[in-house]
Amino acid sequence: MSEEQLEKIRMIVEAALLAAGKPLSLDEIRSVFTEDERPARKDMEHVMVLLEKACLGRGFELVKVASGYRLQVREEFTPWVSRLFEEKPQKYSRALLETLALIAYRQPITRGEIEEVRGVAVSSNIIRTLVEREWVRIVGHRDVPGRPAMYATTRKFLDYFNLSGLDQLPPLSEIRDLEEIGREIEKNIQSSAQTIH
Amino acid sequence: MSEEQLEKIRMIVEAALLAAGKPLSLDEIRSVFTEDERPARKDMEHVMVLLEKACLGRGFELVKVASGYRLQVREEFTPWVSRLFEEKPQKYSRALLETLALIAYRQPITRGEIEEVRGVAVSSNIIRTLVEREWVRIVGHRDVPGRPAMYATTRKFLDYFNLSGLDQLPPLSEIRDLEEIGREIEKNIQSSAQTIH
Amino acid sequence: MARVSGKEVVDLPSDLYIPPDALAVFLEAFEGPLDLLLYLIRRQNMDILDIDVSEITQQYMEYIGAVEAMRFELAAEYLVMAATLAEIKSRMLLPSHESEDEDEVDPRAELIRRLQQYERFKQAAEDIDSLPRMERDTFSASADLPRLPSTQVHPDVDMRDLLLALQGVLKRADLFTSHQVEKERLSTRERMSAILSQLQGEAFVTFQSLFSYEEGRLGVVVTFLATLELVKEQLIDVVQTDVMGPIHVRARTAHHEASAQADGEPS
Repeated sequence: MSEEQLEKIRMIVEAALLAAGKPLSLDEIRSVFTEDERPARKDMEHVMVLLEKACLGRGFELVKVASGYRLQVREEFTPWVSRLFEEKPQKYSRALLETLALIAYRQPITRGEIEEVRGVAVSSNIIRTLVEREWVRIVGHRDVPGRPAMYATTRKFLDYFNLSGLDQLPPLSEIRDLEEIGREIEKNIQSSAQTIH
Repeated sequence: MSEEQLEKIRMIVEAALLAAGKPLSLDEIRSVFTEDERPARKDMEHVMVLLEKACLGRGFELVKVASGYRLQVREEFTPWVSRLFEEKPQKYSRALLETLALIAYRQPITRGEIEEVRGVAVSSNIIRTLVEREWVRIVGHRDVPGRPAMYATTRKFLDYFNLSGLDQLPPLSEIRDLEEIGREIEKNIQSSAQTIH
Repeated sequence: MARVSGKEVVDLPSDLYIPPDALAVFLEAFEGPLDLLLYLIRRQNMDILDIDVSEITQQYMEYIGAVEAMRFELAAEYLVMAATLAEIKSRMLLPSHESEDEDEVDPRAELIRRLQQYERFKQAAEDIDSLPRMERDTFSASADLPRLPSTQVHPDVDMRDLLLALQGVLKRADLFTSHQVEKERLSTRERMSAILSQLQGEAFVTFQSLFSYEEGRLGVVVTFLATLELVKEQLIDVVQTDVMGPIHVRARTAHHEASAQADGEPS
């Protein structure tokens, strides 16, 4: 593909991403081209690199998140841009964030299992908020009495926190030495968890 | 103001316009800067010229509208971008297909005659849709009270269904066998619906 | 004043008076008994793996007691933890028997495991909170669109669907038995439509001009049949002014046709 063609495709991709205002997957981007002009996935990936470079020295940058590619404001300009919006960004409670963390790292997980780790009841409000924000969804029910719902995170969650996958979550801290002590207990829990599955 | 400062302001303005997603007046743009760093209106106008130039060779351009400045997708890229917003076509209703079939087999036919066979009223929407799609057209008016329009199918209709003429439509006698085919289709639909769930 | 991060809550010496307001804030600052315990452990600079259970239990009870004295509703979890702590404390006072099965471990183990587990996710929650987040640390970039050309996408239609629809309607109309539809040759019907569109407007057209000799004999027959059918259905007028003179044809409704013409452009 000629330099010129690639440049044109790059501009079209930029236009499409800015028009969408949300992440687009590589195939969604390719779908804006008619069949006979549609770039191969390999070429498209090359175009994305070109676009990324073309965003240097601009107010925005190309980011890859779970649902695809997104153009977003460079973080360094956020102090200025946020003055456009009168509303302060929402703060989330520790209870919500801890619940979210457990779902993210331990999915699929039931509410009871979350409560077990947190040592405290999880309010329905928190679950509702997470589901309404589409950060979390029910992916099934555990086959135990009461058939509790199992929760998992969504791509929207990853998109919102600028992650391209769960493996990009900050690593969990290690459980330290005395684990030997708890190993026995862990094993018991695991074996009972296995019979649950 | 130094070249470098102007460049940074240009990036901030670009970021602000892309985050706002609506036109911003010169003063609104200036309001994202703190008092001590806020550029004079004259400087700001200069920055807007710089930004306009910086959008050459990009997928978007700076446009001045009544309420201020906005960044918008370059018109030349709308053929591609608009494909992002193409709505999935809905399926035609049973009533529409029946009407179309009657026009095909019984043309020229009036709406009243279609209604007589179908036993229910034919909505104007259906006729309009068929005429807009250029599958059906008015070929005359029947000389009875009210002078109703007579409808017939078009060449486009034939082309769409790969027919060289109406006599290529399956004879009605075959349609009875369709009961078989119909059952088959229903079965397929049901089984595919099941795999989806 | 207390801060919600838990660790940096106002220092409340266990042996001192706790002001009522502070207590309310204080309680809100904790996410449950494990969180409170972690706070107490950290404040004492204890290693989580080597908790002085009796010291921690004592402090924990003091807080519980203070809260209850203020008549604050206390979540049941706090009381359960109090009981657990008391039990661990008492078990640690007992000499461990060799005769006990091998699973006999430090009675603190389960508590330590839970504390560590909770601490991990408490940390993970903080980590997630510090990830660059939309609308706080960055904003998605979007541009306005110029007016888009309206592209209407038409649904696809399968011939089978069309025929199924016809079958349905014919069945309802019980037309199979009368064979009313079946008798008619479709090519005749098509020609009828064609002739009608040829006859747009008021003008008479010569009968001959309806025929196209290139179509051959069959074509002529079809056109003739179509004309007869149109006459029968009173859709056209056939006029012959002189005996043996030229025959003219015009749409029966021609003088009203002007407006319809715009709709039905022949294709």
